[in-house]
Amino acid sequence: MEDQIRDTAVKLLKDGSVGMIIGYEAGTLPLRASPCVITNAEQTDRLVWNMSCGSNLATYLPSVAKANPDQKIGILAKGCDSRSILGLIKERQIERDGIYVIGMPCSGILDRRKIESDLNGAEILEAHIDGDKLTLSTSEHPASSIQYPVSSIIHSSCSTCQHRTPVLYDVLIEDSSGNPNALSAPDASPYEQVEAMESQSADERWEYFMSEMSKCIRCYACRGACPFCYCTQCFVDQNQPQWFGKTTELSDIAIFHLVRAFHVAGRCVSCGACARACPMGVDLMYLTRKIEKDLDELYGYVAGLDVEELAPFATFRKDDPQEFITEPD
Amino acid sequence: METTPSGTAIDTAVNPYLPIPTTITNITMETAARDIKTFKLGFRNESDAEKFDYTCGQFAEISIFGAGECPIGIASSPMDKGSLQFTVKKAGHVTKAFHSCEEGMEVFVRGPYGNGFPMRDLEGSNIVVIGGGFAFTTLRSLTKFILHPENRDRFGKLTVIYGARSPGDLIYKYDLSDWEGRDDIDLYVTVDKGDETWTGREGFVPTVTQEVGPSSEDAYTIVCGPPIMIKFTIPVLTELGFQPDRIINSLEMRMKCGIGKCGRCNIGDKFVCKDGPVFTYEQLMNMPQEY
Amino acid sequence: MSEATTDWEPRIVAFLCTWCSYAGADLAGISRLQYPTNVRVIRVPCSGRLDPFYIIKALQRGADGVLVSGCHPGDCHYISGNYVARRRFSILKRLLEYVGIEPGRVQFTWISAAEAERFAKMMRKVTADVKALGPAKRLVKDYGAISRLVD
Amino acid sequence: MEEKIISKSEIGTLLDKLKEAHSIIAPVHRNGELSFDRIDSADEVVLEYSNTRKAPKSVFFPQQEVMFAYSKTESGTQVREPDLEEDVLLFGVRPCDVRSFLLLDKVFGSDDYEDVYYLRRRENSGIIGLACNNPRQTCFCTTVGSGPFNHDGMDLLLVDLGDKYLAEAVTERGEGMIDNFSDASDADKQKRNDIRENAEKGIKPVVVDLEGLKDKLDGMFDADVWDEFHTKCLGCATCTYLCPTCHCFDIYEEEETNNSGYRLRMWDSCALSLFTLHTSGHNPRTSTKERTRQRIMHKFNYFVHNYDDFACVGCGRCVQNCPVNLDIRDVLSTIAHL
Repeated sequence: MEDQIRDTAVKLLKDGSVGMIIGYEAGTLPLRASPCVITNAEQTDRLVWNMSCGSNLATYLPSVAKANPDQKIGILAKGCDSRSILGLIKERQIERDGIYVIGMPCSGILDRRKIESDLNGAEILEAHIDGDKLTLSTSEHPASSIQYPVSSIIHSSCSTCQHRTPVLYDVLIEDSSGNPNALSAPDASPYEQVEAMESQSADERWEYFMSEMSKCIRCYACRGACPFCYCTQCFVDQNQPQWFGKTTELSDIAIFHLVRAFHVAGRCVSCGACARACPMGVDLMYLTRKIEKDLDELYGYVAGLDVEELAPFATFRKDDPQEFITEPD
Repeated sequence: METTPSGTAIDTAVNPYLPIPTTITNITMETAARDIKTFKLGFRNESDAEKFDYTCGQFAEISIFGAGECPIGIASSPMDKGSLQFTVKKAGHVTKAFHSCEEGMEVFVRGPYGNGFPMRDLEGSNIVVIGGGFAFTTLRSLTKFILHPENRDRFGKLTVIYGARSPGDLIYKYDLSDWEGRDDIDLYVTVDKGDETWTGREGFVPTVTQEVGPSSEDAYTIVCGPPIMIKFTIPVLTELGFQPDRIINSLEMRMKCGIGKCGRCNIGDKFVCKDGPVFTYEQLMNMPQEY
Repeated sequence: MSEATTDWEPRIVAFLCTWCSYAGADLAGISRLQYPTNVRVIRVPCSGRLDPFYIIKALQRGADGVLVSGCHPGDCHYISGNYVARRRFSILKRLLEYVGIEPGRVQFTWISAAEAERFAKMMRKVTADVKALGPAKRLVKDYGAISRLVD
Repeated sequence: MEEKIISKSEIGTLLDKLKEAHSIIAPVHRNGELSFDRIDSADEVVLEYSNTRKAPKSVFFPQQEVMFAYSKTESGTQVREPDLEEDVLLFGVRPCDVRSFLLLDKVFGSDDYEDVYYLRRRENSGIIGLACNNPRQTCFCTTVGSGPFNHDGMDLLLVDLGDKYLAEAVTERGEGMIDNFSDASDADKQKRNDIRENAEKGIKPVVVDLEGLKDKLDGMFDADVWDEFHTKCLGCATCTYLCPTCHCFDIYEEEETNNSGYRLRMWDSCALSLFTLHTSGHNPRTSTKERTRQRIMHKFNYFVHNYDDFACVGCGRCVQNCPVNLDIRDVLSTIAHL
């Protein structure tokens, strides 16, 4: 697939269809890929595609587009990324004509943290993926290798993903990953994690929420990684008045995450980029997926699929459910 | 043998972050828009007044408990013992809270901070003070200091050019009228645009500076004002023969600690709070343009 | 809960839209209807004006319960403010309950300018509900955690 | 200085003894993360580890601390300072992190103004380091003037010899801690030397020669490279918050009631836009470009001007944890090769 990406990139850059391409380059560590912007055909060798391409590149689009108003911008997009791009078009942060989407069929992104915690502190020295098999050598056992079925260590955002093929693209790269999971949606309910949580007691959910929140160091990597956190000034940075506490006291942290989740409600496509960006491994999708499920359930709204459909909070139906309204009697 | 930490005994009894108590003894509304006030603060404890030994051009961190802290240039002259004056524009949340304070209320202060104007260099020279708008505060401190009977002889000719947008925006009108009547200061007050009552000069500070044409001989000029004013005044001064090391500026930056620790006000390796806020134009030319 | 049986009285913040619910409260007052004094009313232009964050902030800074009330659907002074708000509140309430906030803590209702009796009843109900729940503990700012750093 | 042998089973005994006189802070598992925290018992201490995700700088410079509490009364406002006199012993700290304390000392203990919050905690602290037998791929301590067995700033350095530790006293205080243990044999010392050599070799060849880097950066403020480095930066504070040497902070007011509250200090980061935003709305560092430049320049140029050292200990935390793998080693080697 990398060859096809590079060929496409060379062609687009050479014939001037795009001025630059936002893609991924090899990371400096095993199981890492790093976002990059290339501007000429000679740089296309840098482009890679693998199961570590977990950043949502759409995040860069509004600022890159603003900085390069006269150029068309090429971008690699997985299913989730393409849904984010669609959302950004819908919110008029970018123009459809200003971008060229190279669609990537995706068989899921690895959950590096899951692997790391499984390795219990040992360092990954080398990693290799072949079909459904991930082979690692680690600092603990440099000589031997550890194997995982890829499907067992796929990120939770991907294991329930319904849109592995981009919903919007100008060219679609053919899948040759050999991964059986590619392109087909899983049988499981898209909201199975939320449903599992909902079946727990309120106390258990609160406990889980607090234990996740206590990990947060307020670095705002989640915000940085999110394509929809493009506000010029984030609500948490408004200081006249200072509505939001910036401390690491738990309620301040929890409220930041609740409000952030609410701000991306109806926009978040559950790409999981926030969760993967989080250095402390906070389960950020705990909140966003719940909202996603409720919007689907109550209003039949799924983000990032239809550029014309009004956002769920921008519209209403007179017969919207209102079972939550208290009747005094 | 190494000891941890390196260095000798540290007097941690003194906490530079602890502000000292003062009481607001007087509040003067300076502008017609009612957005700039001068607060006079009296020290609660006499020993604090002794310790708060400052020079012109320094600033202090003012605490309004409940709102926070912010750096404000000291507008009083070091000759005014026992009290401090700060001229504050209502802008952020601390200054808004400050503006809502009344006489008799408590305000906390720590400082003085920053290098201040190079008084030793200024002594014996002619002084050209150029100020624009609200940035006149520390220049007022300097002017008052020079005009003090004990000091006046130690400085040469004093020229003050001060401009504001409109007559209502001029601050320290009481000082200006006092200075008007003196013969040991050449005062030029200008406004961008006058109103029906204005009989004085009209015109932007750079233009007026050109018209006044202060001599650069044996002179230092101290220029404070909005960036746009500085930008157009510097060429005028250069033309008048002021060398970059004799053009003195005072910078503003977002600050928190005021003592070179918190890391946000640096321009290159210089901290505006500690190594500044006063820099010569020569220094600024050799610093990154990041302010 | 033990607190609920003692003298403890909950603090409840009620965000009322100025056109219907606040007028309903007014009418309740004029009509001398009795309702608990636990409720602190904050008047807002429209239930649609309410940033969900106000509700969370109220909980954080010491409200044991929050009530939001607007015009009945169809009666909004601004035509559709309460319809838009209804979606927002619906999602917010589910989210808050999901993380573990008790359902009775945050309530939403519609009260018209003529429904003084409904207003009084609603206040009684919310107060009773919150009383039964006891003091709010979740999402409340823990000043103890901060003061422990100094004392 | 003395070199003693402590068998692994005796570490508990040593800790228990030290615990009588000090609060011990050591690597422990907390909420799924290995981090430095006060220990309840010696059993929870983890010494088989490469390094913690969060740096132990927080022991002396916590992410959030109360500078003072205030309460307004009829007779004036009362201010209460925290009591920071605690006899803390850090146990099992890696040499890179210990070196970070020496750098922070320069900032917080500089002659002109002394930062009492940091210094009061730091003053009485004891430090038992743990040599780094197996450096990670991301380690580059040797590039920035340290090494996996560097004992600067420690009272005692422990070297894991497999079934036992060789303890090297660095200060008299350290010596006092190991008085009762038996001397290391020549064979032990030889083994230590072998492990050390191996560890030093294990650190990837110096990615960049930092000799002359400061001088080079002197003229690079306006260089074109800054247009490239930042393009992938998300503008988050991960690198700075996890960095053992980053020390920028915010001062923040927390009002509890109308009459009382706290003045807090909290970590802040040059990577965040609010860091330099003026009240007027002007921001001298408008984008990730200026902020990335500030981070690099501060560490490898400004800090050298002011404190004659790089503000980097080569721990590799920013390399491992950057959400987009913006690798500071690449940045440095790009600059070095310009």
